[in-house]
Amino acid sequence: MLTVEALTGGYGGSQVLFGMDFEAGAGQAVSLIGRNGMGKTTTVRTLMGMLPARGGRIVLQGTLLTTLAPHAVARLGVGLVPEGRRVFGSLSVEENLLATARRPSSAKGWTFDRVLTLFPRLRERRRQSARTLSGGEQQMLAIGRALMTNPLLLVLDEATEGLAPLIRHEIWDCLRSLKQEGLTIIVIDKNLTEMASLLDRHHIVEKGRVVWSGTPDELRARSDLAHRYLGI
Amino acid sequence: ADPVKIGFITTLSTPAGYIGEDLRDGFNLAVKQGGGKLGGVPVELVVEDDGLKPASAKQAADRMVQSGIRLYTGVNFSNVLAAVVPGVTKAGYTYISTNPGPSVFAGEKCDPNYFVASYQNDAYHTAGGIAANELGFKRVAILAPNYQAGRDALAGFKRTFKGEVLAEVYTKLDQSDFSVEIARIRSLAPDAIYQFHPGGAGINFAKQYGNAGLGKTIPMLMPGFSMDARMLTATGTASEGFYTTGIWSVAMDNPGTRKFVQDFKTTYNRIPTDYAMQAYDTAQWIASGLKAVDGDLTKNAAFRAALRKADFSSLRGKFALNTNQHPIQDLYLMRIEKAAGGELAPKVVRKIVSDDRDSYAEACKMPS
Amino acid sequence: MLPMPRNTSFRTWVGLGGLLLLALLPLGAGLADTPYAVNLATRFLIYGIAAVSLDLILGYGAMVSFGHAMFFGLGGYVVAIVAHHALEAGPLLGWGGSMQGLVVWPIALACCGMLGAAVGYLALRTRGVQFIMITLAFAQLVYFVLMSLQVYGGDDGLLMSQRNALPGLDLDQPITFYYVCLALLAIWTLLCSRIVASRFGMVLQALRQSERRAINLGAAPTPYRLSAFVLSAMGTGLAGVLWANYAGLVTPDMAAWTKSGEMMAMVILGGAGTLLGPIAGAAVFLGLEQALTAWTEHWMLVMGPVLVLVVLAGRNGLFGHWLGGSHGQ
Amino acid sequence: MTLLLEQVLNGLQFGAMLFMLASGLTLIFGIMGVVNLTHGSFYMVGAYCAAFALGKTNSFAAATVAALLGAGGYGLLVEFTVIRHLYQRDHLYQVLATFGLILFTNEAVSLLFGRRPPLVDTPAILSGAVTLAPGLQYPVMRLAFIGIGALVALGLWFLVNRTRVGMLVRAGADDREMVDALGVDIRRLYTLVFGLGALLCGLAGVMAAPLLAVEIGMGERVLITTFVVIVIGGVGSVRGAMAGALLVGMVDSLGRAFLPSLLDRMLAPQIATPLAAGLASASIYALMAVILIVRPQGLFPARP
Amino acid sequence: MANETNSASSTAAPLLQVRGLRKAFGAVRATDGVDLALQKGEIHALIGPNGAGKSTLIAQLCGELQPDAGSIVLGGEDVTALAAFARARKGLSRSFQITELCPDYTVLENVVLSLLLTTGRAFQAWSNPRHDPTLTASAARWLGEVGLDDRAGIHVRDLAHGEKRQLELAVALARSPRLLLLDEPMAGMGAEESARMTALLNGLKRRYTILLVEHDMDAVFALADRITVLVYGKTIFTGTPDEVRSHPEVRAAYLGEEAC
Ligand SMILES: Nc1ncnc2c1ncn2[C@@H]1O[C@H](COP(=O)(O)OP(=O)(O)OP(=O)(O)O)[C@@H](O)[C@H]1O
Ligand SMILES: Nc1ncnc2c1ncn2[C@@H]1O[C@H](COP(=O)(O)OP(=O)(O)OP(=O)(O)O)[C@@H](O)[C@H]1O
Ligand SMILES: [Mg+2]
Ligand SMILES: [Mg+2]
Repeated sequence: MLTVEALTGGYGGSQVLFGMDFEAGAGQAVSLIGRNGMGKTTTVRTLMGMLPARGGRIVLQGTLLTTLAPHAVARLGVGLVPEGRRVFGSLSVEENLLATARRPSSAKGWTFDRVLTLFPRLRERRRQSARTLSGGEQQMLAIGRALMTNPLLLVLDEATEGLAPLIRHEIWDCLRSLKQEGLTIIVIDKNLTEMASLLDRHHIVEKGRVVWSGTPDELRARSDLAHRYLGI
Repeated sequence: ADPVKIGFITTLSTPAGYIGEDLRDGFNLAVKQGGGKLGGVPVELVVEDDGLKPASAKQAADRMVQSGIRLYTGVNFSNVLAAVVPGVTKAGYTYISTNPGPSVFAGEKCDPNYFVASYQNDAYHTAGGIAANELGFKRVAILAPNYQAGRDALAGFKRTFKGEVLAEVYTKLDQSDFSVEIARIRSLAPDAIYQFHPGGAGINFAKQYGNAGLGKTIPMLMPGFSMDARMLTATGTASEGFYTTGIWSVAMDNPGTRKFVQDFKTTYNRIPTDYAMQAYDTAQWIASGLKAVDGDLTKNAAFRAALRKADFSSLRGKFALNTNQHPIQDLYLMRIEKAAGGELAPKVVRKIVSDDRDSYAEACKMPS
Repeated sequence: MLPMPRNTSFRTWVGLGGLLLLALLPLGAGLADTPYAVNLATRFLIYGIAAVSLDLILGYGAMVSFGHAMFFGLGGYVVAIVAHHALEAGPLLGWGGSMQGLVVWPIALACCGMLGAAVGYLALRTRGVQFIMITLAFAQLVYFVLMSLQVYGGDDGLLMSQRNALPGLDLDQPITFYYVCLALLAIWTLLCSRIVASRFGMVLQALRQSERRAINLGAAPTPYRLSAFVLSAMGTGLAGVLWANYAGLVTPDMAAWTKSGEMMAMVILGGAGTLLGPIAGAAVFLGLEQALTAWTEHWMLVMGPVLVLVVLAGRNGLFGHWLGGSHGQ
Repeated sequence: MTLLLEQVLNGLQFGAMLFMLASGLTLIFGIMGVVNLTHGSFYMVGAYCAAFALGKTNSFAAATVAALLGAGGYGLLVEFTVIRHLYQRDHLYQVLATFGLILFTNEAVSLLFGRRPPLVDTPAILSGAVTLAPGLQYPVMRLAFIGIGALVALGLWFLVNRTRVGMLVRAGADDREMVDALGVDIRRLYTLVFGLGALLCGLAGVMAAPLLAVEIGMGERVLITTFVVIVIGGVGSVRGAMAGALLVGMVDSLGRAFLPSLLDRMLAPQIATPLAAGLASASIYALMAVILIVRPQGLFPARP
Repeated sequence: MANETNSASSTAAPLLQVRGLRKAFGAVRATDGVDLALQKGEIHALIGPNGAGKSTLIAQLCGELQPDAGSIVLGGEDVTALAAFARARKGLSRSFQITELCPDYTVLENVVLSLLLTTGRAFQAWSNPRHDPTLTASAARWLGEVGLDDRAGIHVRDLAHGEKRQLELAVALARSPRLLLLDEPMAGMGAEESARMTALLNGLKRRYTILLVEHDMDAVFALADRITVLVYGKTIFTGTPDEVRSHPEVRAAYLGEEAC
């Protein structure tokens, strides 16, 4: 589905990515984990075309993404839940969901109603402007907004930040069932244990490279890795 | 010898730029007809745009004074003139006004080095009052923008007008819509109105007045520069029948004017305005002075003496100089009518003032 | 390991270098036999003072005042009116007027300070675009007042036929006047740069970057912003005072919105939030205008695109990047 | 009484004209976040194009098309070459760049069309007056102005608040990059909306041309007033622009109409006349100052 | 000035006493009669589902929002009507759930700013606080505490999200506040940093009085002396971590399976 090869990139004068390599097969869920400031978000931004790639390749279902503008990447079926929520503050909850929505390809796709059923809280707040939502509500909205584009590949950058435990569980459950429906998922998150049942593969990112990858079980078995790269 | 340099500071940018353009072109036409010479002396025009900003004009003048230019003209607005003239005359150099003649410099602050080729600012308005009397208007409404020239205009009109002023209306300086004032005029139903609005505002007023149908029922009287040739083309038929006062008109029947209008049209492809005529006259006047000193402006006293004689043939006919070095001339009442070719032009109705001289000259103690 | 604001010493050197250059300018003009250059440079200096003042609030406080010309106008009018009474019109409210700079100038600055305090107090209730517009509104009010001051010439303005006197100096000498302006500019810039780097300045800039954070750290926004605004008003008023002396003429268009726009253009052109940049910006703007008007009457056809290009090319004006300004994104 | 009614209509008409300019500007300025001083220039370009086409074809319909195409096209060009690089920048830079564009446009127009203000006559169908009430005749042209203003208001309100384009534009003002990352070509969208704003200016230009002088600088003359309208109404909301335009139109017109006689009755004429004139000049600025002091965000801000 | 609480009274009366606090946004009752008491030196956690009103409560405590009803008493003084900056001067400090920092300042400058605003000499327009050794040394020390010492000279706008979260905490802590309000300080931090901050806050226990809003239950249970649970603007329970863990209503409304 998605292949990232030897990707380099960064901001202005400073290089952040030094050859990222990973892939996510169709219907798989993979993670990028690592300490703060190691380049996870930078990878996502480069993937989305929000930052130029300086070298390497990103291929989605045979299409080269590295030269595309963000909206073109998104239209190929990549849905993004960005770090820090970034909901549209002056739009209402409803407008946030509808503004960038795209029609589902199948009958089972995401609709306005289905998102509101997933997050009943949002239904209560339908007409409220997104700026005044609570932190967690904004996070739900950001996830819902990405789902409404009916993506093939969902990228979640710290999507559970600020969510109450109960909701977090619901989201993991939901992602599991999405995966079953064939969605490909990339997660960046710190809750290793909660993610474990969803993921096929972890990728540990250190200083702009993937330094280790393996299944959640393998990671659990290697406590030295967690200690060395994740500080646990 | 090097050509005599003439500092020509005028407004070329801003909407009023067309006035500066006509001043410059009118002056240049005279130079061109003289083959690059005025009075047989080669001249070079140093033109600079003041952007209608007094401070910029003063800058330009100071710079030219320091670079040794001794003769100046071109300014088209009173407030700009007020900024330029003192610096020039203080240096002992000559300024000849192509257009404004503010009262300060006509009275107490008159100066031997300052001449006016056009008119004293009040002339058109006092003539307006007289014209209103002669046309038999008893009750009039008068309008002008709320700034110095506007207030002076209405004061000038009231000085000679004998009837009743129903309303004295001051419009906003940058106003472009006059529907409110026009409605008020309609409800007052005066015999006539006298209004003075320069440039775009004048066009707007005339257009809207005409379109509101008042042009036919309530005659409008205004100073000539409030409806110059260019404003006339932009106003179109709405202006038919308006009365103006002035010192000259393209339709004036004298050989100088016929030739001037013809030459101007062929050279610049448009009809000259009064401004162009004034600048042309200024050039002829300067020519007479330059000839007398043979282009040597360091002979200041001789140059001044020659200018005082005003020994040139003005397009408007009579032209003499008062003690304050402002013109003594005739003023006419005109009416805007379709000429033979179908185009609109002010046609002289009659002469209303002979040998008009301004009232400030008495206050002027001209040192010689 | 103290991270100092980058370029501090570099900026000091640029400042000193510029000062030296300006100090030598009359000499050079004398040698090159272009005495007019001194006059022109005096103009740069005067607008430089205004630009620095505007930068103080615009670059460091994010208070985009679109009405600063009102202080420029007021400062000028105060000295011109006092001179008018002293020289021609007889006493004003029982005071005979004065031509002493040391008397009149502080009065003018005080007037500007008071106007600044009043306008600032009201305008600072708003932010952003509203602030831009409300300062503009007040400037327009001042403009209309000046226009309607019939006793002082209305829209024709008021001539100031003689310059103010300073003890021991003959301001009628262009070169003396030039050095007075230069000294005032240097002192004012130094003062402003101290203020900007001070505790006060640090809080002021914090209020610009994150008002919410600064308030929750205990900073009351209005006192900081208002003080800066008043200071800036006085600085601009000083420029107006000098301008009246320089030009010998004050006109209402000193307070017109286009003048405010030009001042803003100078600041941005030179680099907002750098203090030195705006001085250079003033020189570039005026110099360009001067050169282009002398070259062609269609000078705006060139000037316009130049301004656009400066914005498109540089992130922070012509010199902002180079001087390491704090403003701009 | 009819005089009062007529003056109210005049206020309404002035308001309609202001609204046409303000609505486009509020889109660009309030919603897209660009302080666009060039807005007045689009209006001027529209008026000049109308005058030019009218001179060539003598058809007001052609003039209208020319004005819309000219202003809209110039708007697109300006967006494409300059404005598109400024969305992310501070307001300051937008002010400077668009200030430069004003200088350029004015000079370019005067070079292209000459300094002579061209003539635009009222088209035959819109000339003349209708009797609205006994004794109250009102020019058709001005009534048309009011009508079209109302139509534009409705259309825009619908576009901004009820369509997806409106949502996306508002979303873009919050976070451009995110709109893009969610699959919408925000650049193209913004270009089009900017063009729409310019198009409205062209409409105002062609409507105003028969009433006003078509001249260099006609844009700046209304620009400041337009900004005043927007700020009074609350930046970014069409409803606000509407309210602001009507308020400013009314205050300005009624102030000019009735202040002089009102003051005349209370004061000596030599004081009353200049005072009334002065007050009328400053009235809209005073209005703005008062409104901003009481409601710093304006009457109907888009984002409270 | 910040820590001059009268020790005799503080043992008896709580440092912060909130009574009957109400705040509604239209029909939404975000804070619906909240009572809360914080003893000096305790870490008091506030948990609850998303949108329960935690941030709204903090906003009212720090003075950004004016409550509709109720009172807030800090150290015996009623501060309900005080503006936010005035409360900050009385020793209140907060961190933001959504980072609020000065992006054009360096990391160190952000902390210096926080410190200099506690000195009461902030309105001084001559000396440069960046050259003040006491300020910079103290700021550098706090950066060390949160693990940002090697980032001191970086402009905040160039920091990664997690690093900003660390700085957010440093800025709040550096002021040695009388009362510290932390709104989800661990959100956005990695596991290592979370653990590190937990340790740091643990070290500050007894010296600082902290109201902690956090969804990271590991941190909450490790740190809190007492926990208050807020649901739909109402406090449903206050107790020790163990009591909360086993409270059925809390588990249903908030924790889900977490507590097992
Ligand atoms: N806008 C920016 N400009 C310059 N440098 C940046 C910018 N954003 C991030 N960086 C730097 O890039 C590096 C990687 O940042 P990135 O945001 O990718 O980290 P991350 O792995 O997502 O961390 P976190 O878990 O904190 O979100 C960091 O060192 C950071 O300082
Ligand atoms: N200005 C406002 N207008 C309308 N509703 C608001 C406003 N501010 C907050 N709310 C609502 O009040 C409720 C409480 O919000 P608050 O931010 O306090 O929640 P929270 O407990 O901090 O949640 P989280 O854990 O998700 O951050 C939310 O439902 C929110 O949508
Ligand atoms: Mg990240
Ligand atoms: Mg919260």
